[in-house]
Amino acid sequence: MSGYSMNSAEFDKSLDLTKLKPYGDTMNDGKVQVSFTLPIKNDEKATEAAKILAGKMGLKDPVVALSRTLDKEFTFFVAYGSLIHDVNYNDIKVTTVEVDTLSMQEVDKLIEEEVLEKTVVVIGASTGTDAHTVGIDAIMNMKGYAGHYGLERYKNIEAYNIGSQVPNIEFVRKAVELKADVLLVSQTVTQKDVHIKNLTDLVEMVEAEGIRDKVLLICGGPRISHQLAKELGYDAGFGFGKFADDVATFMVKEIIKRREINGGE
Amino acid sequence: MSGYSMNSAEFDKSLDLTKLKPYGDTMNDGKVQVSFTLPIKNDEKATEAAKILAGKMGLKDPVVALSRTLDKEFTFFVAYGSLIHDVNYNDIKVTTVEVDTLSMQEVDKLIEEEVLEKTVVVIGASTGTDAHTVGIDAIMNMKGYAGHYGLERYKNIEAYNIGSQVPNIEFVRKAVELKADVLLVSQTVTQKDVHIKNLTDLVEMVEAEGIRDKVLLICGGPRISHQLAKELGYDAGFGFGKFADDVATFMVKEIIKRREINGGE
Amino acid sequence: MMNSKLNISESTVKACRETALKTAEQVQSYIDTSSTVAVERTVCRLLGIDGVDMVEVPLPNVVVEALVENNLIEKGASHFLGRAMLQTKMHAMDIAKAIAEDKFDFDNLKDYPIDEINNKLKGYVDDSLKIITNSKNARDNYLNTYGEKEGAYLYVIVATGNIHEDVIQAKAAAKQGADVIAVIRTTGQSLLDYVPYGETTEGFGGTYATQENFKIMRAALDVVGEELGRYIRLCNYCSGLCMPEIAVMGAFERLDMMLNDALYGILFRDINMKRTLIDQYFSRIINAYGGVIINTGEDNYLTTADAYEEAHTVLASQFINEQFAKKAGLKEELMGLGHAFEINPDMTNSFVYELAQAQMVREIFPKAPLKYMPPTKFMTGDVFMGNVQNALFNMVTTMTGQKIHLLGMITEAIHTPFMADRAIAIDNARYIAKSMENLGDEIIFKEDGIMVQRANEVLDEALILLKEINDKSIFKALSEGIFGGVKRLEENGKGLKGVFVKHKEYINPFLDKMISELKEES
Amino acid sequence: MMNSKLNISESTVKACRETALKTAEQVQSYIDTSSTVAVERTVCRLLGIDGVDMVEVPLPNVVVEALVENNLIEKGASHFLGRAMLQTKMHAMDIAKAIAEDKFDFDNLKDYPIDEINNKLKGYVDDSLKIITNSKNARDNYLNTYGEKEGAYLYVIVATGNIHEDVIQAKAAAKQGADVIAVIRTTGQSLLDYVPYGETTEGFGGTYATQENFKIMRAALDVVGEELGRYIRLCNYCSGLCMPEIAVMGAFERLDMMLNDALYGILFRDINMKRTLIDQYFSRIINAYGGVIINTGEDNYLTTADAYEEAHTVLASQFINEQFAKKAGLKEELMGLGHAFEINPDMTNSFVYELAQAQMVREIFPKAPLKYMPPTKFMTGDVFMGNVQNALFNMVTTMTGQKIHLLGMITEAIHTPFMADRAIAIDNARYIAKSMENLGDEIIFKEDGIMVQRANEVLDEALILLKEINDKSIFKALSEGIFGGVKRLEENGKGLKGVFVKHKEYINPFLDKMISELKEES
Ligand code: B12
Ligand code: B12
Ligand SMILES: Cc1ncc(COP(=O)(O)O)c(C=O)c1O
Ligand SMILES: Cc1ncc(COP(=O)(O)O)c(C=O)c1O
Repeated sequence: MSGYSMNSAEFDKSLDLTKLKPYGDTMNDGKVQVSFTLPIKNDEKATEAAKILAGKMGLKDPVVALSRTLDKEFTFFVAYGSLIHDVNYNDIKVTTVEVDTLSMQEVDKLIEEEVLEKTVVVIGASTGTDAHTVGIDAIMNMKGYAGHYGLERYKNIEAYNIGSQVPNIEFVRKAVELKADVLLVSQTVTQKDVHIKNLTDLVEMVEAEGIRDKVLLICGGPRISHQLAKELGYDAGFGFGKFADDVATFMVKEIIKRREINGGE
Repeated sequence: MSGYSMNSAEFDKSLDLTKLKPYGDTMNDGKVQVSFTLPIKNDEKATEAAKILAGKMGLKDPVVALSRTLDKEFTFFVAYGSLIHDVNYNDIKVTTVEVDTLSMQEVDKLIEEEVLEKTVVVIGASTGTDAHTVGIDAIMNMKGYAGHYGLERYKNIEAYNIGSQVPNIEFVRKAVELKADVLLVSQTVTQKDVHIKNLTDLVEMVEAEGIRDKVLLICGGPRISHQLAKELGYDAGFGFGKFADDVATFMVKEIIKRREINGGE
Repeated sequence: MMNSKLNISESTVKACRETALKTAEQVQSYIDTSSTVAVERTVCRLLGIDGVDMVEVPLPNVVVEALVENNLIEKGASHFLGRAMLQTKMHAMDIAKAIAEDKFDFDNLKDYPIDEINNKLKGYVDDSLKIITNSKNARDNYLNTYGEKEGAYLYVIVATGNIHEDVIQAKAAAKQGADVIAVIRTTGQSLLDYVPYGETTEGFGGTYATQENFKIMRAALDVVGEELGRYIRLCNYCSGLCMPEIAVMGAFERLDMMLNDALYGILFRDINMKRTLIDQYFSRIINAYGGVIINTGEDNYLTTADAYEEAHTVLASQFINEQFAKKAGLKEELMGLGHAFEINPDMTNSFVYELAQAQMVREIFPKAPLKYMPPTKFMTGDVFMGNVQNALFNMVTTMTGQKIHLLGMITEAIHTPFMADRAIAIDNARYIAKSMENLGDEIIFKEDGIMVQRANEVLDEALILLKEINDKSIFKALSEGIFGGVKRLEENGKGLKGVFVKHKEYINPFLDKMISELKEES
Repeated sequence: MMNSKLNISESTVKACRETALKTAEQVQSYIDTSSTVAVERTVCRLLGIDGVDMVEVPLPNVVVEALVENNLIEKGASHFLGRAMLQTKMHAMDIAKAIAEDKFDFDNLKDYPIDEINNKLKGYVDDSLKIITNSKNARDNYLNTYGEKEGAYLYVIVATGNIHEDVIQAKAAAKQGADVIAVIRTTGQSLLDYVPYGETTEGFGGTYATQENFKIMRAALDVVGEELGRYIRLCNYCSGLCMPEIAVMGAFERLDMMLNDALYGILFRDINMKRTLIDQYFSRIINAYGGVIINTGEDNYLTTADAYEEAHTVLASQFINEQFAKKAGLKEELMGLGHAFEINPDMTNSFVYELAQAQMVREIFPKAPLKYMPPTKFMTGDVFMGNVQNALFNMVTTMTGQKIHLLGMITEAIHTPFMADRAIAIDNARYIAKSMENLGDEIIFKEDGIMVQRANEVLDEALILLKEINDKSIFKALSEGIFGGVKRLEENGKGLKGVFVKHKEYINPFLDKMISELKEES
């Protein structure tokens, strides 16, 4: 159609979910961006090293768009390239909390109607060395967060937020004391997997205390997924973009479900 | 030293150039950042897909820091992780233009003293469909670029800048006509490797014309490295951050060197 | 709309306008007596000629080339087609097909009185212009239904080379908040002396501008616009060897904006200056008639010249573009005069100077929907830093009320935008537009401060330059490299062969009708 | 320094200051009659006690714990050590070692007249303060040689946990343009009632503040500073259970800045309010004596409370911090009062409000080197967008002349900064500082515009709050959650046990001498 050589790219441009690839501006072009620092001086050899590493990551024909000196022996790179890897999307299984979130009113009503004998007692904290409270407060405080009221405002929930840097042992003691139905634990700091250790620790204590099957054990935080929570032995996990209503719905439905399984003990 | 668990990370923290790894804030931590789009909807399964892909790239324990909806079926991810790959820095060989760049005055003097018979004739252009002139102008124009005067200002260089979108055939014809010693070609557009094709095309024409060993053939542009240029059959290649003085030094020294090899023909 | 912050000399502005008008008028007399093959091909299209021949040559080219060969071109394609229609009773399209199949008998072409020809054409002219008017009305309907956007139009490009992939990108961008989608043309299309035909899926750094591609994208944007309850504008490029042809295709297919600069083709594509000036005139008339906003290309000067040193050339060129646009019946509301944030980021107070320049342009052309281009020249492979450069650009846009806001891409120095690059750019622009919504109104510039001084300096220099151009004529000025340092000679450049002087019996009823209606309106 | 842009009510500012002074004075009488274990450990350090015992307990703790056990604490460590030195003729350090080895005979401790004790100590006090003065002079020498930086100090953190890795990061940052390096402390150190000893290489999200670590970093920064011809400042944290101890370690090792807030420990670390208020006093005296800039922590309020709603609490707290600082002899030039760009980016005109707030603080505390914190709360995993948020913050910093410019990190929501994150942040800040160098001087805020109104509103609210606090006393106010919504009770919180009422024979010659010299100076 014109004098220009316009040979079509050699890859198949139709979406195949069993071979899902990154997308830049054309299906299956595989385009990805990477950046990293190497502890070497900024010269052509460094750029070559960056290219080789990008190649090992699976970037075909990587373009090193930036090499910036950070110090005499440190260089920062930005590179673009086409990823050779793909993933079979159809094979991916994730466990997610699958409930249709109810409103506060609906949850309260459900508790009234189904969890007859009493209100649901919930205790929450940021345990271990973690001093971040904003996350657990978002879930519990009266005022709520991003337009979702917190559990304290629920008529039929009795919510105790005992703050941050609470040792796990104290948290469990308090839960027993309050006869809590639900334990909420928040973890924000994840460096050196401190959250994993702390959460594991807590489960073990709850088990040692002999109350593991009497309570719902729920964790949350910016790096917590339901999947991770399940792996750690929790009943559920809530991360970014989850609010009090999501948690309330899950816990009430779960309490009802368990009761039914146990024949309404 | 304190009550906190502070188990040291398990990797060796000394620099080993044979196993060079990315650096986040600790030697050999392998930290890299990646971003890409997947043509799937933004949900937990998508995040898992992103994680798996990051894993295939060699990121250990990838953290998906962002999943942003671009459209119903397109999601953008940012992830961080520790790269398992490394590169043997000591093994890397790159061909670079290794000359100590001389000043304009020094180059002129060298020409006067060593390339006795005549001034050096240089012809430059942005050939093929490429309309970008700023790069070749930076090298050739009187005024120069970033404080480096262009070849036109060199007393003993006769420089012809014949512009952009010059067909290769015309460029070669002009070179023959002007009895050029050096051919400078600039390439900026790299989409679908159009620059590779065009540069290859040019070498072939120069050979067909029978002047390949009478001239220096030099290319340049933002994505040109000396290494690439050599592979394509050029005498040198200049990319980002190279200026007229670098090119001038290289070409004069090369002309002298070749003459010596040929016994001062 | 906005109080003057810069205390700009009104009399200097007036003098600039008057000088630029004189410059435009010098050329206009030449334009009025000449035509080009592109103009005549446009006439063919307006008369319904479309499609390609067996070797893929577009029929308008086939017809016009035949007219050239048969020495019929001087009277214009309208003249010939009118005669041929009278004689053969065929439609223009069938005549074109006959020519393509070499079945048209030029030797026995009869002559008719000019009145009869005009009469024959009248209905076709009306029908054709009706299509354009309908397009315009459809746009107005959408705008009435959805309402107009306050603040700047977020403008992003798509450039995959494949119109269907472009559609995917464009829809995503619209959902992310884009208001204008520009389909970038493939490298080199502006130098083709024809407009390719049909849908296309391969291009370099852009997609072919074809009528079918226009149609496909228009339909897609209408769908997504309905979903979003916003009218999504579509932009393409007139500039090049086919300015009026593309203008008419755009008018038919309801494009909303067109890159259209009186000088761009001359300077940046080495198209002959006569050719460009004649073509821009007809193409702008068509844009005006179709209610299409033009975008001029002064930003390009700054990709080769220094933005601080050469700021006045941008302003001078804007005045010239304005006067050429007025001649073609374009209202100020359709003049997307171009400028750009291309100042060297290493310069002390670079932001302050850009703010002054943008505010100055805003105040001098108060009704024009100014087109403001993002940093490109000083973008590097540092995509993180690039987003900051774009943020400063977005700030100036917001603070000075620019209207057409071309979003900068963090990957500007690397590749044409990925889908995610566009989203990052839109997030950046929206955040700034919102967080600084009233900042422009809230601040006053210091009297006699750097900004006030700078703006008036640039204005003064622009006037000096405009006078110089006027004194030596624009042709001479261009030959001296007055804009962007690019030198072009009157008798050089591509497309000169396609220029001809009108015969005294030359007719172009489309041009006549459109310009007279446009003049009436204003 | 800067013309008022906000037309701020001077009388309201005055009323705020007076009210805050009263509040400080209410507490000061209590502070003057009490001391804490931390204060006494600081005295030990000033008398040359350093090092740890066999089970890694720092000797100052060993001594003070012994004094508590032996009911000697009420007269102060100076009193005891003076006596012991008179009696044993040993140095304080040897006495400490003896105590550690359980060889000190408390039972047969003799008493001496207070004058004799003071006399004995005098030389040691002088020597000790001389070390601090020498540090101060060394800093002044550097600054005289290299010159001071105009514009904001670019402040970045290092937080690897390993002091040697921190050094690598810090040197790179300095070369990239950083002016201040803050070594973030490991999680939880502020709750340790001792200061760890020696160089450390493991920490969580930060590195232990130890004197050896201070020394290592100081030396490294001096080397890189010499290479660059700039003085690179070093910052660490006083707040916590060891405020004065860390202050004195910093003074010895020539730190240049210290996080030191009269209320932070109470609110954010649940440290008892009495403990904190007593500790902050001595620690600030030491900071003042050493010429160390303090950084207050009002920014923290906005990590839990809304920046727009609670803007006045930040201002009120700044007034209180200012008065407590004055009491401790700190010049305004050393008051790095804190605030932060923590407004919700989704808010319309968020930038405009931040600009007003920052300008207001700047005008109210004209001589203070304000510490301005970047967005943290609304940073997300979108590192590209994060750089734009940081850019807007950098702009406000530049436009309003903030002095201590904490740089935002694009990975704020992900991890403590990588070396490259810091470089990206520094590039961002430097570009903006340069490109907008004179923007602040060039613009005037509209009279009665959003910004002027907003600033005066915040100021008015701050006065109301200050009055309320004063009326009910700060202890009561804190128990009602007046700041950051955090409620603390007078008799709760960590470290209360370490507070005691001074015996009438209590002495602390260090405090007395420092404060009297400081008062003389001003
Ligand atoms: C505010 C803040 C602080 C405040 C905390 C104030 C307070 N009272 O909480 C202060 C200034 C005190 C602080 C201190 C520190 N911080 Co901090 N902080 C942050 C910051 C800026 C915001 C966190 C936040 O409030 N997010 C908003 C809330 C609403 O989000 P969220 O927690 O994710 O909660 C949501 C969900 O996750 C979920 N959720 C959370 N918890 C739970 C629990 C349950 C049961 C459920 C169902 C759901 C749920 O629901 C919420 C609503 O959707 C982040 C950076 C950032 N932008 O993320 C750093 C950050 C978290 N801090 C960090 C660090 C390192 C620290 C320090 C250790 C630094 C130091 N060395 O001094 C200290 C010490 C803290 C300690 N001992 O733990 C790092 C953590 C790095 C890592 N990945 O490990 C971060 C990422 C900053 C950084 N880049 O360095 N911090
Ligand atoms: C300015 C510019 C233009 C101007 C060009 C004006 C002119 N007269 O040159 C205009 C606006 C006309 C333009 C048009 C187009 N451009 Co353009 N343009 C740029 C831009 C912004 C800057 C390029 C530049 O001038 N750099 C400055 C010079 C000094 O740097 P340099 O070329 O690297 O040169 C240095 C070295 O490389 C070296 N060097 C260069 N050449 C040589 C030669 C020799 C012999 C030697 C020794 C050294 C040497 O020395 C120089 C000094 O150090 C870049 C984006 C960017 N920021 O990089 C896009 C860019 C290059 N353009 C691009 C595209 C796609 C186009 C178009 C095709 C778009 C379209 N579809 O219309 C068109 C058509 C051009 C065509 N047919 O080729 C893409 C290329 C993508 C790719 N990788 O393939 C880019 C990257 C933008 C983008 N992201 O889309 N462009
Ligand atoms: C006015 C104008 N027309 C056209 C173009 C693009 O033209 P081409 O297709 O020749 O690259 C530009 C590009 O910047 C322009 O500014
Ligand atoms: C005044 C002040 N002190 C101390 C800190 C840090 O203290 P910690 O070590 O308790 O986290 C901060 C943190 O923001 C602060 O603002």
